[in-house]
Amino acid sequence: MGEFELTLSSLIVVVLGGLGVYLLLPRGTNSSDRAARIVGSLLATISLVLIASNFGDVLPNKTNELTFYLLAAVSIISAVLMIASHNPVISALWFALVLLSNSGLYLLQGAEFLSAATIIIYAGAIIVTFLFVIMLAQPNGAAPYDLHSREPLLSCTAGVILAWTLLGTLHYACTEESKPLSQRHAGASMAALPSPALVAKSLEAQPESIIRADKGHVDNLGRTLFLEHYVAVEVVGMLLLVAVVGAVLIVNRDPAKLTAA
Amino acid sequence: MGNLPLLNNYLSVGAILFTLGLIGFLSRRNLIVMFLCAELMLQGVSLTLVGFSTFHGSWGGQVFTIFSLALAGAEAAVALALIVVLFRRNETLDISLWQDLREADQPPVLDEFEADQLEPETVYPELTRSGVLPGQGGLPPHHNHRTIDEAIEEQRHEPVEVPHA
Amino acid sequence: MFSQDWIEPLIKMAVVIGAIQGAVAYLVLAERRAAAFFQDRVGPNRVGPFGLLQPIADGLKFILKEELIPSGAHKPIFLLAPVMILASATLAFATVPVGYYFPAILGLKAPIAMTIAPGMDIGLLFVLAVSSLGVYGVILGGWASNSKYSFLGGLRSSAQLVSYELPLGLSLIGAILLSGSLRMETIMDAQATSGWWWVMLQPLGFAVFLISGFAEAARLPFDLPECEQELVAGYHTEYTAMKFGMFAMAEYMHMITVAFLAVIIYFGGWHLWYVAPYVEADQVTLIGALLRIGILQGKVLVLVFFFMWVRWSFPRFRYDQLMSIGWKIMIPLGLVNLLASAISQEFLAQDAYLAKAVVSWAVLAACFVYGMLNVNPQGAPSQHALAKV
Amino acid sequence: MQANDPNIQWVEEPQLGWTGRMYLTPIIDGLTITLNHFFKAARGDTFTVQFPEERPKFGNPLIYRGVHRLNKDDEGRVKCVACFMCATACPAHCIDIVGTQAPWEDREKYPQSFVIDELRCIFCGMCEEACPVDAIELTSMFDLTGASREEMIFDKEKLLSVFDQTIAAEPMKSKGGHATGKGA
Repeated sequence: MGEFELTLSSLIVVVLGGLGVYLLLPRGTNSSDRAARIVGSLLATISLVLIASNFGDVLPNKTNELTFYLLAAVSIISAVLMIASHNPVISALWFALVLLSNSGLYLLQGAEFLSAATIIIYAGAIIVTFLFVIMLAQPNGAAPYDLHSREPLLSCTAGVILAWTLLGTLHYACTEESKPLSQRHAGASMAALPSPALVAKSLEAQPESIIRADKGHVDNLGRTLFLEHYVAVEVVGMLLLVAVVGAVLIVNRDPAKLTAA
Repeated sequence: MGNLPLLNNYLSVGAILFTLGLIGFLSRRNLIVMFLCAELMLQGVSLTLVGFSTFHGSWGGQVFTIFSLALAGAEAAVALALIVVLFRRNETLDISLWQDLREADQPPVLDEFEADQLEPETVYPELTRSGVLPGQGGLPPHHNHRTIDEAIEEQRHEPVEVPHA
Repeated sequence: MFSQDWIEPLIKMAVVIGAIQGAVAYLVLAERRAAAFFQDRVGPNRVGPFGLLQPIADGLKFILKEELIPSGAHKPIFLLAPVMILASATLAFATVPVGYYFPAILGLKAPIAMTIAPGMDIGLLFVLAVSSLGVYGVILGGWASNSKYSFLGGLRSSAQLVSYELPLGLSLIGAILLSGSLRMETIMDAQATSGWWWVMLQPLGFAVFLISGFAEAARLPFDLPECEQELVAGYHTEYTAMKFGMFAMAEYMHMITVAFLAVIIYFGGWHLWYVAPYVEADQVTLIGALLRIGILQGKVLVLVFFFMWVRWSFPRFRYDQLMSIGWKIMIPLGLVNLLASAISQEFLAQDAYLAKAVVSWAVLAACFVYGMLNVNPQGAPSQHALAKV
Repeated sequence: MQANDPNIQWVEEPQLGWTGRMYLTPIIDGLTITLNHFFKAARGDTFTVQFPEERPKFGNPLIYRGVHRLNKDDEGRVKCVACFMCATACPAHCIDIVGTQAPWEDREKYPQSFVIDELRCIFCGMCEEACPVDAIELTSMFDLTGASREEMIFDKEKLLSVFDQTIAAEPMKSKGGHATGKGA
């Protein structure tokens, strides 16, 4: 029975959130009255708080925990506002905020290089280029296609189902994991914890011991990247080159010629 | 090795971001916003990968995320180029105008438009342009109500003989 | 709660932010005096002795002026843009060391690192990342003003800033390879222990860094964001009073950041031969610590003076020239420098500094010769040649 | 003028030397020039004049075009004969004269009122050129200030007082005591 209650409670939470997002999505100037948006944001907030109450609070220390909640809340709220905003420029800005808080979350997990790289590449270059295009393409006000979303109910339903699957499974597995092995349901575990022997074996299998405890984070990441994954690095470099050449070719084509052909 | 509730937290945030990106991708109609939603999904996945990487104490997840960053850069370049080309053709970013790309046997998606009561555009007062119309030696005195556009329009109907310089 | 972990960063933050703001105010005065001297004038000398109270008068004027918000402006973003640019400029100082370690004072545990966030493994990347966020203030300030001049100015300057981030990052990689770390403290230590400043080992990298730094800080000859003769005032045309002051302050902070980076990465930071040699962190005396802070700041001031000097010496580039310098000259030069330093790092011993210096200066000379052979001796085609055509 | 006109003298641009082609010498030259100016000014050799304490020097105060004055003749009478030449010549229309019968024998008219709006004046000196009796002249007074617009409209008394202030430093351009408007 525990299984059912768990999944039901997470369904309720997720449906609340989905309803909130549905009410927040743009649906024309006539129907998007203030009340719907207020109710929507209220529902979404309640759902967020309920999800957060299921979070485990076993973080290394109180400061880290507070920072995590703050960053996660900023990230999720900005994501909601991003898909709900009428103006694409504002959407892009909310996405930039999502990126910033995500890079904070990376930093909290010790992935320093990633957090800096996310800011430099995503927030510093990609979003700025997108802002360029949005501003050039749409200089004044909201366009009709930004004021109406397509099938908001159906897409929210799809989202609810996906979120329920993901969050319900996570919640369930995490709850089960805390039980002793004998009381668990079959297969109800999310953590395939590698055994120490397995770790030692995988380290031995590598051409040289690449992780050095005395070196810093970036050093170790670089060693992993360029010793273990060097082929992938080359391939990604090639891909970037191809993408740049392709982008230049696509944009430089004369649209008049294309239509004629 | 990691802390399971901690991993659960990060996975939940990643899952929520992914779902929100999905909802946005399905429901928004602006090409660029749809692209941003796809990037949002990518962010959710990246968060998940980094969470697993920390949990397992391995660098694999982070390395994978670095690759996905590079891929996002490539993707953004190409997608932006495509969006610019599409925008040049139709002067709009509406995805619904590209329905002729659908499969032959699929019916078109009809987007219901309610009649929007858009705010009237701000009307700025029309000022008389200053300056001298070329070839005419200036506007007649006290002719304040005729703008240069109107003058040009008049000129088009009754050609003025321009004296040789 | 009130452990050193909390108090120490708070003190450092207060000191650094206060010092930076004060430095910005007085550098504006210094720049005005220097500009006057370069033009055979005297400069502001009325407010207080030698005009030393001029920054206070300027600040009062900024605060007391009327705040105008244009009609049709996107108000929240219009208000947010200067905050964004100033915040990113200030935040960049979080990992920039302002000196060497400090001995124990006031009962704090020694040695105290002279950085707000010491031990950040990605120090240099953090500075680049955070200062790359400043472009949001530029582009949004231009867009939200609802003015075409601001908008065009914002687009131009953000394109410039985004373009010059690439050569800036590329040029630094050579120095990072030499030091083997992204942490600025380690980079300075590496120079101090070897006794070589990286500018001697990385002349090409330094040249690319300096030119890109001029462009990133939007200083003449690359001050396209502002260029008052052409663009009204660029992206901050519609800004008044303190909001305009925030843009101006952020611009100055960018210049100070670039000067700090150049000193720390290429000019040895606090190191000066015989005067301030390398010592262990816990061996620093109070006088030694103060001396090292002074040396670092003195180098920064010299570099800032160089920025002002260049401003009055060279004319501004055209926008297309700016872009082609960035993409067609600076990025290839950065790549050449990266390749040369990677090769010499791989095939020469870690401490073969003389050999590395020879290699890098040879590469620089080769670049110059290549450039010389490819430059038209008359510069642009002459009028006579055009007339013949 | 055609491009192949034989009278055109074509000037070839100087060729860059090999250091110039590296852009090295031009850069160093530029920096040296500005640095020399910097040190020159830092030693105190500037063009700046500390204005209220220090008066600027003119090359020739007699040809400076500052505030107007109305000249007096030897008997202390206004030299003007109210011929309106200056008002006619004035491109800014800032001179307003009311002429009336002169109380003296040697001239027919004299200005009952003579007003110059110094805010409208463009200090072109046409009035000075036009005056047949050299009655109106422009002095080298340049620091003209006032707290209101009315204050800047100079009437006859004020213009004559300008004469009293400046006559010591700047003598009249033509001597001669009496008006010579009639016939001369």
